[in-house]
Amino acid sequence: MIDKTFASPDDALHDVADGATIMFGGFVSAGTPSNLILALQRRGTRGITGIANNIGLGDLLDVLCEKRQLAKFVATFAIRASGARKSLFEEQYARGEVALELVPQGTFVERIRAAGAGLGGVLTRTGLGTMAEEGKRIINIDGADYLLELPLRADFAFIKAHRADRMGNLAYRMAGRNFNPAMATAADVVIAEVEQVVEPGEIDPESVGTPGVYVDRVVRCDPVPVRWYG
Amino acid sequence: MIDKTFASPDDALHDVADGATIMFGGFVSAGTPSNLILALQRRGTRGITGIANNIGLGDLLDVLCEKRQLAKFVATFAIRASGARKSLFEEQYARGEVALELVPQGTFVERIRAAGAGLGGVLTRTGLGTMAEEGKRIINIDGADYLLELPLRADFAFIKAHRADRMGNLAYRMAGRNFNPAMATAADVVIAEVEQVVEPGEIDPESVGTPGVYVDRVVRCDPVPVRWYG
Amino acid sequence: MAGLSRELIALRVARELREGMVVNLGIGLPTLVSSFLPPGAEILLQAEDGILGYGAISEQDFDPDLINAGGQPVTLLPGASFFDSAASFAMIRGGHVDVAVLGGLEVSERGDLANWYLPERGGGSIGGAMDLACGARRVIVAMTHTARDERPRIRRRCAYPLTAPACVDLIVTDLAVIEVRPEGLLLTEVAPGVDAAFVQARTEAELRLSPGLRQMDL
Amino acid sequence: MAGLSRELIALRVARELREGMVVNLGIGLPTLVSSFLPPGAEILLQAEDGILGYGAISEQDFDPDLINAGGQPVTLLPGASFFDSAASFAMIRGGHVDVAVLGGLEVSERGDLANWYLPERGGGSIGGAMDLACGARRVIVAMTHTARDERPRIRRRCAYPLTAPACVDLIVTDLAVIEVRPEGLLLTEVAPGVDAAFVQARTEAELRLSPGLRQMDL
Repeated sequence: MIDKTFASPDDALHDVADGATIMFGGFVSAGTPSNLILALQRRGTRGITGIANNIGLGDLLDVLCEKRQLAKFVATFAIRASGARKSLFEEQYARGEVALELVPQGTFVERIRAAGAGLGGVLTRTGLGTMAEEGKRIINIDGADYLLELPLRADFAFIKAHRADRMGNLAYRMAGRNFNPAMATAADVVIAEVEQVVEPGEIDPESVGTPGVYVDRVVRCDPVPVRWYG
Repeated sequence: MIDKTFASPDDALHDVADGATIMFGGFVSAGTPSNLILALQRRGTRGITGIANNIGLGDLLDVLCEKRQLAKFVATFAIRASGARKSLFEEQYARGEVALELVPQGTFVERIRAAGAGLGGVLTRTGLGTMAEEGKRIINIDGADYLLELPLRADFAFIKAHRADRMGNLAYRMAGRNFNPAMATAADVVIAEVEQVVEPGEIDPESVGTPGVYVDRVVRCDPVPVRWYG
Repeated sequence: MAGLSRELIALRVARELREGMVVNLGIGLPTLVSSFLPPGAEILLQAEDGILGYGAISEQDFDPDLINAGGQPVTLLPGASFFDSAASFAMIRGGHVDVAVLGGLEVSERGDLANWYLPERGGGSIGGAMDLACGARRVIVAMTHTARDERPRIRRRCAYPLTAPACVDLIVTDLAVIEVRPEGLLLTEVAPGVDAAFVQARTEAELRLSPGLRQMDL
Repeated sequence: MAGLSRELIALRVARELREGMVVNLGIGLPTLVSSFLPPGAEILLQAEDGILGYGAISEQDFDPDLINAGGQPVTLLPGASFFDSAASFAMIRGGHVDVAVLGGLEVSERGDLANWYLPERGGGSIGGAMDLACGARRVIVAMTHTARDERPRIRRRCAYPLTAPACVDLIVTDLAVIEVRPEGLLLTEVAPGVDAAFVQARTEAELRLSPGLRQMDL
């Protein structure tokens, strides 16, 4: 019998080693794997390359800066131009203690999808004529230029869904989908935090957002309430 | 009030002109827009470039060959190597009366998705070292070769869903999804045949397979039973 | 003091929207547009995080999974749908969003937009801005006409790093409505209490005057 | 007459499958494998048309929306899911299918597969074959050892147009089980009543004999 459930977030992270590249699903408060992030903080893993849409915006990823667990981050939103109180990540970035690769959000998810779908890259107009094109190949197709953006994958993906079964099928809730389904396809080990574990068949086959084939570990947790206030 | 419903398939096809490029959703019997195909036959439109996964395999597309409405077809499955009774399409193809572009199925859907998603093309290993690479650019990325496959779009997409609302939101049923969601993103005019029209909000927002933004016309029809026997 | 409030800028932008349009509202001033939509018209608001058809911002019963791209709680209208980020940006980049309303730091006379990075603060983030600027069928920039230090934001060339070149179709500020045309910037409307010379004096780029130049109808 | 029936070829292929594997069965002979899955093991069958976790083929109550890639009606097992073709081929091409069992016209000594086009009939269709041959982690070809005219199907080079080069991992025929290794073809099992010389005589490519060569355990 296939059984991918783990007893705790800490158990599910047992083999996350220093230097790992880790994707984190979630968009601000929606679909964010907060329990897995807190377990990663407890674990103390260092030299992490993190990949997430945002850090320091109502997510808990900023806690990984408390003991400098991050070496690099790939994100679409990490540094604010406003005068708002700085996140720990922003402070460490300003001091040159952590590297940042800033990616347009559509390119970000499409690069992850490309890695999961076996594609060689993404050909997009987004970023042409901006700082985002620096160092990248431009390919002309029928007279129009496109940036070649490379697939983005990770050792681990930490994702969040609403419900799961022991076979790893996941059902999402509202805007909690966001980057979770794409990230589930693009990492060697995919760990899903969910609010409920149900029997196979209880998730309507029409409502499975991520088929079990993509998920390696499932852990049930009470959600951690998070929110961003501008 | 947004209202995309049309009274009949024939009304919904009122501006399909000779020479049109038309995508047809469906995989053999699943999710096939049979009523729209029959309306296209009645309309007598000629010089059509058709785009569909299959023709002559339990779908009704072969009826478009009865009065030679097809000039060209793009498909993954159209000509059988077996000694089975030939479809009209196979006969016309053998006589050189209709052109055929045969595409690997994954490349087929990814080219359609690329057109709908504003991408410049698809970089895939499928087809490398085969007849499918003829005439195509090969792009080397980090030491590996990829075929550059170009986006595929159409003037019209004829698709099939289970339920719709007047705003064009569509819900699919089981394997009736197949190419329909991708095709809905990649044509100038998208016409959906559905079994039921319901009020906005009756389709659970979690279960919308194609958001209304992609759909121009909705027509309710009793499904036409089709089946392929090997 | 001449010039529209932020709310009136949002109101003027809302006048550009029609029934059936799919509209993405950027963080900040553009978000205010949702309060001024033409009553009764079905306009579909798209949020990058995967919602089409959201409604008013509501502080009641905060649900972490039901937020707009700025993290604010929103309500749902009948006919709404959810989808993942790949589908959301396929929608944006594939030309299926009719209008994107974006904030701006600078717009150039050929419609280049800079709105993501402030060199003097050494900060900025891209989010969905580059995708929206490239992918939406029509890009409306809503911003104050000048920066806090009175430096014009509408310039011959942008000094700040670009979000996308030649992407802006319409600029709505506290002082004016300006169309970006192939031949340059066209001043079509001025705010109440303001004339064309007043606007030009606060604009680095050269403005041509529309033959139909008029005061904004608010 | 020596050699396995089609059902026994399918049975032998099924012995390669383990609990938890995601398996795609091609049209024709490979479809028969679904009848011989190890009892009690949860093996997830994937169909290109957008199903993971289908079960037996069932002719009762034909539902046009519940078919495998060959158009045959199937049942669903608990834990099944549906998805569209883009997701289905992302699964196949992204290396998420553990095993693809494909029919074959010819296999070369370096594992090239030809299975989609018969020049003498001037016909053939690609379907999902090229994607499965390229994308599945392990490709098993199930076919008769020789064609109807007794021409060997396992050859030094394929004469027919390729489905994909160097993609086959294992060949299961009515006469033998053969592994495709970097150094060439390795005969590991022979059918009951058949020996290595018998197999080699019906194989154009050179077979190396496995030190553990044995009769198939059926």
